[in-house]
Amino acid sequence: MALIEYALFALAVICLTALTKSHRLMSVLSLIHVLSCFLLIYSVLSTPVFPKYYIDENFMIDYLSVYEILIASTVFLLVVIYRKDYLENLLARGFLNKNNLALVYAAMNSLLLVIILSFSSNNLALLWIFAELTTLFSALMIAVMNSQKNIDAALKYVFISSTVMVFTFIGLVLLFTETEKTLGAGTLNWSALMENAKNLDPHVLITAYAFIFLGFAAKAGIAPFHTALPHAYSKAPSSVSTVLSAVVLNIGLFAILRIYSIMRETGSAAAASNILLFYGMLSIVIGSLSMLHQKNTRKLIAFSSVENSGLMLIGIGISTPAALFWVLLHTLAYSLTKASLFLSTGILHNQYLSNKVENIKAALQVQPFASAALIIGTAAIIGIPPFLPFTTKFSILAEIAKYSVFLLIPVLGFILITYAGFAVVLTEAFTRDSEEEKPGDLKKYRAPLGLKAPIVLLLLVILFLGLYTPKELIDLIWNITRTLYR
Amino acid sequence: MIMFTSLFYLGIFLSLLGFVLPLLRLENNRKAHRTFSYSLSILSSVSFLAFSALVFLKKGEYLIPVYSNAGLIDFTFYVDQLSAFFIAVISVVSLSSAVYSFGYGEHLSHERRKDYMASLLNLFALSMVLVVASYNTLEFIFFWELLSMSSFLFVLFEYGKPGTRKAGLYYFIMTQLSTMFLLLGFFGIYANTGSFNIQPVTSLQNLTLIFLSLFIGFSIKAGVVPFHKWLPYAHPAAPSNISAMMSGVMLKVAIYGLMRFTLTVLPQERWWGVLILVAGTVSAILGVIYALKEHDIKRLLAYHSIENIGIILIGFGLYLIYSANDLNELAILALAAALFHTLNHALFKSLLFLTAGSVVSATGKHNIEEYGGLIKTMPYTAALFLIGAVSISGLPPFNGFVSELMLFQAFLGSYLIQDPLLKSLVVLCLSGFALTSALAAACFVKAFGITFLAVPRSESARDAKEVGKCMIAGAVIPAVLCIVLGVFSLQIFSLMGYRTDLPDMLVIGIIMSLFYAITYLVLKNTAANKVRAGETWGCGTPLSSRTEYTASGFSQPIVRFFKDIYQTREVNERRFYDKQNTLFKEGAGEIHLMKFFEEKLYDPVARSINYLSIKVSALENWSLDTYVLYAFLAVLATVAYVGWIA
Amino acid sequence: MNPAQVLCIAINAGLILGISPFFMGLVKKTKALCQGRRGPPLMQPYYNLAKLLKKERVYSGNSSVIMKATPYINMAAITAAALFIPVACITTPAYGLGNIILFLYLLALAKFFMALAGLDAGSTFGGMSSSREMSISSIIEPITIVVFAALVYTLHTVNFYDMFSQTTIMQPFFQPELLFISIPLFIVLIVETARVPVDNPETHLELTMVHEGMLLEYSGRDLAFMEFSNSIKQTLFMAVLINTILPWGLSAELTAPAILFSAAAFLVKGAFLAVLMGLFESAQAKVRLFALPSLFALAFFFSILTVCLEVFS
Amino acid sequence: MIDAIPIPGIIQAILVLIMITGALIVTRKDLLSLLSMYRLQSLLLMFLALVLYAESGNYVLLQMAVLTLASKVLLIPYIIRRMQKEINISKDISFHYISPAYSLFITVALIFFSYYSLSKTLNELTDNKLFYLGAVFGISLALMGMMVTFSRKKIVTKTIGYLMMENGALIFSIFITELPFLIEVLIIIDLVILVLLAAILAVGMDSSIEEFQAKLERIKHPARNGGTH
Repeated sequence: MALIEYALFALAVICLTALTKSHRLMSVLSLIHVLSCFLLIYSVLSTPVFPKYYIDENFMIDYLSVYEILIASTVFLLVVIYRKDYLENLLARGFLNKNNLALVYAAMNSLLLVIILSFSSNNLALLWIFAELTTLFSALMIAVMNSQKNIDAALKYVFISSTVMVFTFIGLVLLFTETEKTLGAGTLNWSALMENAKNLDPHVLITAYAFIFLGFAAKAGIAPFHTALPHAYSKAPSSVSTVLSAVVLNIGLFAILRIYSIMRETGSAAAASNILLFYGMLSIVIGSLSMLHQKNTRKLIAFSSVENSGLMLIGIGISTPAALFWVLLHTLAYSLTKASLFLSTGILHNQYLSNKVENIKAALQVQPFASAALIIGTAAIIGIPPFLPFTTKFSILAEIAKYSVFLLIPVLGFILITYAGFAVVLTEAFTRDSEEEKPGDLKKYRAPLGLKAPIVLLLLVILFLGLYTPKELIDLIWNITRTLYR
Repeated sequence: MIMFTSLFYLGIFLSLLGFVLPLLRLENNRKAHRTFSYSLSILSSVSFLAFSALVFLKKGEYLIPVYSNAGLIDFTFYVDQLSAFFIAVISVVSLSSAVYSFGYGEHLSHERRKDYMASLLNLFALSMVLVVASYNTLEFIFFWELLSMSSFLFVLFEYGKPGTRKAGLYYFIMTQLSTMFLLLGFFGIYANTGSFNIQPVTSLQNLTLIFLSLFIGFSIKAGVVPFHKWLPYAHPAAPSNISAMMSGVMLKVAIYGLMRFTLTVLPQERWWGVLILVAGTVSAILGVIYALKEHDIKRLLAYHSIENIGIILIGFGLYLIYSANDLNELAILALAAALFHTLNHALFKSLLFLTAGSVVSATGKHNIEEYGGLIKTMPYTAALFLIGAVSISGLPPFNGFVSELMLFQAFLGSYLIQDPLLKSLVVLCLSGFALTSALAAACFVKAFGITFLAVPRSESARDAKEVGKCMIAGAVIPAVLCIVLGVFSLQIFSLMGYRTDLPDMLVIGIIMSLFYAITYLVLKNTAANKVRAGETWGCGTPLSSRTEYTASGFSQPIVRFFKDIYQTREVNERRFYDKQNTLFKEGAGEIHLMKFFEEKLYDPVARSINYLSIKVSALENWSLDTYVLYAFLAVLATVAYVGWIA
Repeated sequence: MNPAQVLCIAINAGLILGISPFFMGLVKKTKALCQGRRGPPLMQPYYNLAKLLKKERVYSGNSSVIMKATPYINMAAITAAALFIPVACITTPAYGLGNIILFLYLLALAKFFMALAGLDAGSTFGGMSSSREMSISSIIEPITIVVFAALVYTLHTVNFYDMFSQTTIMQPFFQPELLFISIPLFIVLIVETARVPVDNPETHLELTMVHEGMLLEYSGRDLAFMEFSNSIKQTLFMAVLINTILPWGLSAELTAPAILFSAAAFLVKGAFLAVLMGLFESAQAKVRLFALPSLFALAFFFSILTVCLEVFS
Repeated sequence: MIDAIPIPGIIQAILVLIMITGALIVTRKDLLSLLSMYRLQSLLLMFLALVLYAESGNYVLLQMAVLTLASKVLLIPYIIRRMQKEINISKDISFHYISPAYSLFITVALIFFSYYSLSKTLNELTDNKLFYLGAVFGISLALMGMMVTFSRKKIVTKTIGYLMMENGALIFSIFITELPFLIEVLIIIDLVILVLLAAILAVGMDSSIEEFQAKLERIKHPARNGGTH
């Protein structure tokens, strides 16, 4: 199945979802949609010609796209499994209006569609537009709950990323003008830009790059554009936060990677990576320091992902193929782990109706599964072996050391602070004197299998990948590395 | 050769099995499962022990590939004499701890907790062995982190108890701090060589940085002053069988790391020995001085671990100094002393923790002021504790003495050093070391005397019952080894091929027992063999447990002597009737013992990070306008940067 | 070890064991004369021991096996230590006999158990004395070690026998290091034998007693052992001091006249030192317990000075 | 045929006018006049496109002019007007961080800032002075729009600020005629969806009583800011 057929199919699914009233049918349709994404990857990979172009080379699926789509589809698949029972619970408690259910599903499917389209855009302007659209659909999904705070969070989300993304457009225009001047015909196609990167003027390119970077940095949750994320993640339903943090953030990094790989070919590579290193460091500093006084589990995870985006940015900025390899593998590891964390907090939220630490009582007795999953997930995310993030984080840090040992020192210091942040919050949440706080009057929420299974699956996957990374995956990532860093 | 490695594989397999089994909860008879899991732990310890003994005796170096994954993770293990020695130390202690746990583990409060205890014990022991056998730094950190994590869970094991959370946090942050320093050091090496393998490196950039970060990293984990603060929190919080392992061997893993990297990996520099010697002396002295003030039995033992780690570092520092000065014989003596003390400390400290655990579980109290007279109700435990106390105080003919003797000999050989300044430094450290060992004896007179002798000081001490057979058996293993390693030290050394002119403890032991026997036997049959039971002389007043000498009374003279080290802080609170503070209403004055390092080093650092964190958290103020302003400023900054460089 | 060596060591030990109570009595007599009393006969310590051996023992109901075993352990350890110091004849023993560290730690072993015994009966006096004993001994320990290190630095050996065979050949009066060492060594002697100004062996007053307090609960044969071992310990330290500065007379050959001569020489030197100790004690006042560190600091200063003398010359 | 008309002069004039509308948007408090200013700005933009079409004869510019007229002059202002009615407030009085007078000074500073920061790049890129001017003004306008977004309270004003940023970016793209038309259309679709979304959300937020309540709650629990769905 090619991209166009997929897009048409997805549109059909969205329409059907909007029409139907049965929750079960909506869920099944979403499932089919997600499965069709896997089919797309399969069909793309089944023919040896690579990369594949669509519609005048405006769209392209190369190894990087395949990889990112794979991560996105996996997360979506688990979220779809998780979502039905989760939404049932929200409906039952009146947090969600029955009439809005179709909207939720339609928005979710549209989000998946635009995500896949943005990953398969070759034209940077298209990438920009689709990224912008993901913002809008995400905001819609945050806002759909019956609470004013959600609307507030959604508005923040929209305004912060959209305003900054206007500058991306300016950067794109500059880039287009430059190609028009040097190559005769203007183009924004990444593949063409990669071909001709050496001929373009580095001064213009670095300006264009800076503008483009700013917008996508906002998408990737880089400080100081991260500010909307903690609010959005803590207010949105778990299933939405999961998608936002595990998939939508990747679009930003994906785009930055694309642009940076062009810059790497030119004379302004050093300046380009300085920008990455600066913002990466800033994100690590702000993300880690914000975690230390966090009282809200989801915001904690949000700031951790800010810190982590910073680390990945530094990994890209040091500009070696090995570092890129590890950053890419880390993207996978981190997305899956973060997804498991958000899904676990969802169960806890169903129990305590809050994400705040102070409201979590006797969790180890009342919700042993969710608590254990959250603890294990946290261990994984901070890089405790034998989970996959351990290996990737270790290796990224090693590559940073190769670049400069003195850059490594502050990075390690602030990573330690994130550890402390997690430890403070989790011990606070789970080891409060359980003898005193008897679960007693707390009505126990029984999480259905649909909520538990995805979490278990995710944890098992990162555990498995941590110990055994299939050769195919490694080859895939090396292929990406070769296409990006020539 | 084949048999060797298969023993190693077998050990790993058994431990993993023991780790997984209790977690699965396959059937209802969980107790049988746990027993099985502990037995697996014992078996794996035995196989590791056999393996390391064989390696040690054959003096070989073995590369053991276990598992590797497409170049990401490479579990190839490397065992030479140094690592074999440490594996043996770890295995002995895990063995006795596992035996002890048969009894101790069943005293825990929840079924699930008992399961976790059995399971994590296996993981904990295994990860220690594998850290020591690591061949590359990724592997090292992998198992190091597993070790940290499993011990962290153990520290939080009884999370309902007050203070446990603080202990856990302290522990977690300090271990991760140590990991960060290690990473810095490892990556510093990696940046030079491009390889993660733990192999000799000839020339390095940033050598000082790398060495210092490795030293600090390992020091934190080993509990060297001033990085020791987590130890007295974490060890008392953990269950006693785990404290025994944490104190007995987990700290040694860090010592192993330090030795491995300074001995075989990095090119040594002259000043390292001085640094390590001074650090060792300082932590030995301060460790024991703090221990004297401490009345929580497990915390007291924890402070003694700091002291003993200091002693090990003293030996290692002397080794480095002597080998830098080409005094090879002395250097070998110092290294042998350090290693032997490592083993000895592992034995007597685990013995002490295990018996202390028995006391705690029999009385339910941690404070030695609430014990007393236990020698009558718990005679076996008392005898075992006494053996540990005599060993740790370094009294002949037990093992602790032998290693201290070797260290003294090494110290006294310093007259061969040429550099007068270095020589006088060594003498100063010698006097510090002497002070340490004397204070340790004083401290254990207190610990044993107040705990086991005289009259019970509380109801719970009066009602204490001797613990079960397994708990005694677990402690008997290290106790026997303490005696054997002491008395037969010279024979064991020569068996291992190390010839030295140390005093023969076997002869000394025989002479002493001969004298003991002679005096006893000669007088046994004389006329004046009458014995009468009386009362303790109390100047006519009736004596009770209230009139006994207390632990704080016991240590008071020493506390007075060293009052400058235990700094005190006075807190005066005054309340007045009026706002002008003229009419005094009431007031309170307190004198606190200052936790020097906590208040002068840890707290300021924590406070400044906290301050920063509060400032940064304040940036998030829930206002969209502010957020857009940040973005606006960032855009301006970026544009300005681009304009500047273009 | 050949029989000659064994014999030599046995002679030394026998001499020390036999003569120790006499020195004890001599010190007491000197002090009494200084105070204008007649004092007990010189042989009184022997009479005491003989008397005590015949008496019955009383044990407190609070006490335990530690109390009963300590006298024997004490005797065993200190008698073993007596094998380490040559007083009459010098040989080259094997098995590390004569090792200075081992010597010190055998004494420490005795002290450890004595302190435990002090705590055993649950008496306040015993506890207080144990506490003081351990405190004082721990702060004197660095001084002792540095003094011994100074000996090692000067004589380049860690064995008493080797050391003193060197000092007999050297002319210690022309060796300023050894003279310097003798001052802190004397202080160590005073401290280790529990004498004024550190302790007062005469009184059983709560305020002053250190060593005696631990023996309060002992009676009969046990007390005899404790007293006896204490006097041996005193003789041992005296022998170290004597052999350091006045080693003349120590014989290196194992013939009866030579041994007899050197034993007599030791007796004279020991008696002289004992009188000196008595005079010193009489001239001093008991120092407060908490004023001791400054006294010890002085001793430490001296001992470090001797090391510096060696190191920088 | 239209040689007589001094095209560069006209373009310059239009650009200056656009900047003036921008300055007015920054300072005005009356929501209705803010909207009219925006409408005027979009209209000027349309004229700019038309003039450029007249100069180059590129049909894409004509299409863009039509598109701008349809979306930015008619549709979007209509939506915002509806939203204003729904919310029923007519003035956005308070300013955050920057007062109107200062904001004008800052605007001037921003223009100079953009000029100096981008001068080298733009010199490399083109010799055309008009493009140069357009680029500087475009970026300044975008920055001004962002200033509006963070200095004004009401979502309506913020939305207009955002739209002004978009216009700034558009000034840029108008000078580059060959940007594929498809992309232009998608951008407009994107913009419309955004405005719609903002409108719907703003109805939920800006209704003055609701905001008051939210404020009250924030005063009551300053520490708390998470929680409910």
